[in-house]
Amino acid sequence: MSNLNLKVDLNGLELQNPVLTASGTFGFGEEYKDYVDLNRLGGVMVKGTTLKPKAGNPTPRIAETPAGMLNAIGLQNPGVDHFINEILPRIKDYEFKTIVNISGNTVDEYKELTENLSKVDGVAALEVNISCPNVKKGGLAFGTEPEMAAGVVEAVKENTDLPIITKLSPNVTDITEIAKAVEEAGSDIISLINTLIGMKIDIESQKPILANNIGGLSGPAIRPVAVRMIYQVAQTVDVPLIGMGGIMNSRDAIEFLLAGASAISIGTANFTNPGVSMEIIDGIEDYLEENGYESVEEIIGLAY
Amino acid sequence: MSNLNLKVDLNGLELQNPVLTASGTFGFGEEYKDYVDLNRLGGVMVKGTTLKPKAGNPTPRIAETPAGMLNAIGLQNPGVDHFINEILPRIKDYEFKTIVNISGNTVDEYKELTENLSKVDGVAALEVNISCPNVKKGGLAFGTEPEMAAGVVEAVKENTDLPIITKLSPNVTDITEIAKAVEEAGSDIISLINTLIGMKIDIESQKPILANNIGGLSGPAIRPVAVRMIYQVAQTVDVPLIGMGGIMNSRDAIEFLLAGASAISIGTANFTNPGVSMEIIDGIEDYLEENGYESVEEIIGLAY
Amino acid sequence: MPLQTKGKILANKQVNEQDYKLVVSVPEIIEELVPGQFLHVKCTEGLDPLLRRPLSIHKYDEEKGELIILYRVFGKGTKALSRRESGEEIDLMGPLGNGFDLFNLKERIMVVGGGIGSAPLMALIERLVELNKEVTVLIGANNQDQILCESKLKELATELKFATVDGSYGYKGYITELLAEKLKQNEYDQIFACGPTPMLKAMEPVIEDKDIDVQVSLEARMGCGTGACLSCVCKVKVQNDDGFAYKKVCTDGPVFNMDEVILDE
Amino acid sequence: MPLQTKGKILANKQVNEQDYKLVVSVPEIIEELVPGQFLHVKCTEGLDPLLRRPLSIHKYDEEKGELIILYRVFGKGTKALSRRESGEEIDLMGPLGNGFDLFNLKERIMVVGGGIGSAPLMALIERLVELNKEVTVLIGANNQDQILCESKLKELATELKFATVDGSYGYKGYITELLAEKLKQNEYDQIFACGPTPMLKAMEPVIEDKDIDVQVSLEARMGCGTGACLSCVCKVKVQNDDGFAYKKVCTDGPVFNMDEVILDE
Ligand SMILES: Cc1cc2nc3c(=O)[nH]c(=O)nc-3n(C[C@H](O)[C@H](O)[C@H](O)COP(=O)(O)OP(=O)(O)OC[C@H]3O[C@@H](n4cnc5c(N)ncnc54)[C@H](O)[C@@H]3O)c2cc1C
Ligand SMILES: Cc1cc2nc3c(=O)[nH]c(=O)nc-3n(C[C@H](O)[C@H](O)[C@H](O)COP(=O)(O)OP(=O)(O)OC[C@H]3O[C@@H](n4cnc5c(N)ncnc54)[C@H](O)[C@@H]3O)c2cc1C
Ligand SMILES: Cc1cc2nc3c(=O)[nH]c(=O)nc-3n(C[C@H](O)[C@H](O)[C@H](O)COP(=O)(O)O)c2cc1C
Ligand SMILES: Cc1cc2nc3c(=O)[nH]c(=O)nc-3n(C[C@H](O)[C@H](O)[C@H](O)COP(=O)(O)O)c2cc1C
Ligand code: FES
Ligand code: FES
Repeated sequence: MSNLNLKVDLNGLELQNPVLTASGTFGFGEEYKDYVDLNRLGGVMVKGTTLKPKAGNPTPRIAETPAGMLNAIGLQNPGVDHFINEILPRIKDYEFKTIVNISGNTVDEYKELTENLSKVDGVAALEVNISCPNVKKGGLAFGTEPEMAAGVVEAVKENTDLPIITKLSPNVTDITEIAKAVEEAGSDIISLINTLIGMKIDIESQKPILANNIGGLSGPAIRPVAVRMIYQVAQTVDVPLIGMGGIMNSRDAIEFLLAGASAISIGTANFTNPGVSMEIIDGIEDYLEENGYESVEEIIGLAY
Repeated sequence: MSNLNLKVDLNGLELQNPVLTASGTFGFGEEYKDYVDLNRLGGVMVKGTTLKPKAGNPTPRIAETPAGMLNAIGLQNPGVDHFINEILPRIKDYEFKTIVNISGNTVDEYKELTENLSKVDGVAALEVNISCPNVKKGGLAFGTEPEMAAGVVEAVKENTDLPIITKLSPNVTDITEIAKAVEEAGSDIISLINTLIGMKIDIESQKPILANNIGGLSGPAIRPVAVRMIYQVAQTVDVPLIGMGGIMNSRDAIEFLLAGASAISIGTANFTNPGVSMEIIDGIEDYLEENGYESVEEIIGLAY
Repeated sequence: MPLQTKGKILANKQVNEQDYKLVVSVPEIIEELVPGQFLHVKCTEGLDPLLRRPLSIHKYDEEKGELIILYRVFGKGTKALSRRESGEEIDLMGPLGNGFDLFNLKERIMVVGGGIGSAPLMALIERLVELNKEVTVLIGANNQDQILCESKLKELATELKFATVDGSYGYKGYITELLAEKLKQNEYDQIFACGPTPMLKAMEPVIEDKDIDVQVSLEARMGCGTGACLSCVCKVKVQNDDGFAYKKVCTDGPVFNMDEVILDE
Repeated sequence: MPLQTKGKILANKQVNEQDYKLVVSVPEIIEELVPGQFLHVKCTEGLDPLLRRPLSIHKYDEEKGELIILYRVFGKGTKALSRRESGEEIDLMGPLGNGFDLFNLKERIMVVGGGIGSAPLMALIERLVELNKEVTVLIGANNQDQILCESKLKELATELKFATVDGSYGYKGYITELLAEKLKQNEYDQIFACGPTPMLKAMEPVIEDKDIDVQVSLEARMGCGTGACLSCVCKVKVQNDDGFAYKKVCTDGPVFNMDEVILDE
């Protein structure tokens, strides 16, 4: 495996390999230190961070569905100051790139989050979450209207030199339209997909299982939707994509690369198999080697 | 089970029970005569029918996905004349209600289909498919724009006395907006959901598996999305809903009724278990009985 | 008449590196079977995988009410099937499809099987021998290990030849090369063939202008197995604008006349 | 330190109508276990079900490297688990959570278990006895059939009482009624409890103003088991605007002080 090149350069965000972990599913990385060699990861997209601490939604917050799960965590997080002062110092010396997933209720909140996070050392990029289905105000709406999405991205872009990644919601009629809008607004990278909005009802209690009624559907169930959207967006925009949605193993990860993602992020699979990210890095290497490639960049977008 | 009332009246379309089979998954009913007692079904929504015969898409037309499948049949069908002259006479004496799923490339085609099918005996309702993702022209676009959707529905409505059902696409930002539009345009019933657009790539050949590249995702994987959309639409419109999307057994069917569907339709599950529709009728009866209900209508929409 | 039924697994034994033999007791399904028909098998309970898998009837015993399937572990479904244990129930649909046409049997008959495609041919050959036909059998495989039912074939076939891709047994090379040779040596007026599509396609130029009735059993990705979903179609020659129409492998097939079909790929 | 490891199933035996005992050999996972810790178990290979299931360590044998889980078949995951056979591999994460706090043991100790909640209490009681404590044990169940490990409990407990909802064994009624009676008769300064949330909730008014250190083990729907996903939170009392904050059952628990938590539902 010596001379294989796994590095990817995502429009300025350089990763030692294309394997990241998805926001909300891997904590701040350290939660998984017993299960994986964190230093081998390309990047960790940390839990969605807001300006003020958030308590999150009442429980139950998750429900299992066929080949998937619903979550309505409600962005529980300790707030950006706590992240900067307490958490970042603990994780910033790992080899992985720390990418902070930010969520706001207003454009001003995104701006302030950006300013705060751009002042400190150890943040490699910002992932602008305009797509979280679990916050009542703002959140989702930003991600479903091209103009609003662009507005958020512009505000973030103006206030930072960090590469910015915009995370798209799949709950839209035309994902390429939003992708174009955020690209034009200056997003350096696009990540997709966030969760599909779903619901499960308990036929005994006759009520929705989640306290929040609706939640975000993730896991292998949504993979075909994710692959389709990446395939479409990759052919529409020029910025690199980070693909996610139901990746469970290296075969799935390769499917996303072939569809046009320059890197991939692992979410729900971490729950099923905490060591999955290591297996995926190894599996991508094996695939490249077996098929005579020298670098991972050679296979990006081969499916179209 | 004697005095349980399974009948539902969907705004004029009366069904002996709320269990139908979904268009494209149950042929014209007769394909399943060896596996089920067709006379017990509430209704059969027959294969998508077009004005002229259609050859459909090249193969492969299906691919399996986690708890789901992709299809890109491409509306292969013998055309409306053949349906009326050859098939309808064979199926019209069954007890189930024959609902014809119609697809056109233009509003005029929908109009003509409607006229032809309204002249004959044995058609109980029309299901207007404005959401098939597998036809290149028209099809999908109709289902994603409220005005266009309304336009089709009006054209159909003006040309028939049959109850009309509009079938919605889930591939939209706001399903309630489309639902309101088709209700105002005169749709008597709304059915949802059609398939989500998805894709699968073979990492060996490095190409999409389906000859059509993209296809429609169905099966239990999409159930949470379907339940959520029904829950939302049921609280937005007054017309009754026929719910579908990943129903595999009577528990799932009941989930849809609780979410607000007045009847349910079974798609992919027919492939997994050809006798499933009978089991679902029995299971709904058992549930009503065990929980002390007298009619199925009592449980519709209990989850909100 | 096809049925959905729960069979009981009597045995599920590995016969070589990739192939398994599944014996199921199914009192109901078994009348009037025609060689070449298949079952649509739910490999596991539960949703993983979701769809059934079409598997041919390798052999059947009407008296005992037993069906035998010979299958190769290929992907998720067949892998799951290989984990099933005797004593367990298994959900089957069948018999499906039209099987080989045995009403118009000719005299000089050849049977050609490639890979796991030989599985349904055993029932066919047995039936042909019952009908007092002499049968030449050509079997192709990747290697010797994958040759199935050799001793039984020796018993039944008038002439029996093997081809292996790696040359570990019989002719070294593709079965179609062996077929070409055979057709040069002797005359045949009927061929029954089952194997992967590329094999069937490679047979076409070999047979081309000869006056032989060739029946081929096709594979296709199936949804329903009942003719409802139109997943499994293959092209047949018709005179229309397209030059073809689609027929369903599950109910119009899986056996077609080679003349009739257009093999893609 | 928690690990992900593949254990080997040594036995998976039904012990009554709904409950099973799973014995797994896991050389790696077993050092420094604390009673009350749990494993996050992948019940099947494949995607159905997708998530792991949290199951307590019922007993463990450090020398043999064996873990025992006692589990009740409840839904999809535990049903799938009950079908696993000895010899198979099983993917486990653990030991997880903080277990019962045994550093501040009091003198008059009671252990209260409800339903399958008694499972993790066996390891605890064994340890307490090893530490030369006298332990009163109250066990609640729906009926006699569901009472687990009775003979072992008889060996270990200084005092042992049962309550069954249907009255088929011991006190007829809820375990909390028995608890109330017991607390009238004797004084205790420490209680360890595990059972369904409604049972724990019903204990609150019974204990209320008494000066007893009560440790409860909570249940919650879990995603990761590592503290990353925030699925499994429970409310703890804090002085803020909400009057509570969320803590993670998987890593901050599953054992909490009853004083500290707000039991919902
Ligand atoms: C009429 C008929 C008879 C058959 N008889 C036999 C037999 O007797 N023994 C045997 O070993 N195999 C037989 N096959 C092939 C067998 O159906 C496939 O090998 C099997 O479906 C592969 O499933 P999988 O889950 O292992 O592979 P996967 O690749 O995981 O399957 C994914 C999907 O593709 C479909 N698929 C993949 N390969 C094939 C294929 N070659 N043909 C049809 N569908 C495919 C599967 O059914 C499934 O829907 C037959 C196929 C047909 C159509
Ligand atoms: C720390 C801890 C220790 C436990 N120890 C044991 C034990 O030793 N023996 C035992 O039999 N049970 C134990 N349980 C409960 C056990 O986890 C559930 O019964 C099991 O998860 C149910 O899964 P299922 O697939 O059978 O049910 P399903 O209803 O199909 O599960 C659906 C989802 O809900 C979750 N869920 C359902 N019920 C519970 C529950 N009561 N607690 C937590 N999650 C639930 C499942 O994990 C799954 O994600 C414990 C729970 C926790 C949190
Ligand atoms: C429990 C949970 C919490 C999540 N929290 C966040 C979040 O805070 N911010 C965000 O952008 N996405 C969040 N996501 C979405 C994931 O990052 C990812 O986009 C999605 O789950 C699809 O990937 P998967 O199918 O691999 O899980 C969360 C997902 C899960 C399952
Ligand atoms: C093979 C296949 C063919 C289909 N053809 C049609 C069609 O012709 N017209 C239509 O409106 N919907 C069609 N559908 C969609 C189904 O009617 C249904 O809306 C969808 O599959 C969701 O339900 P399910 O998850 O229960 O399958 C088809 C679905 C499948 C799987
Ligand atoms: S498999 Fe459905 S029509 Fe053949
Ligand atoms: S289960 Fe994920 S934080 Fe506890």
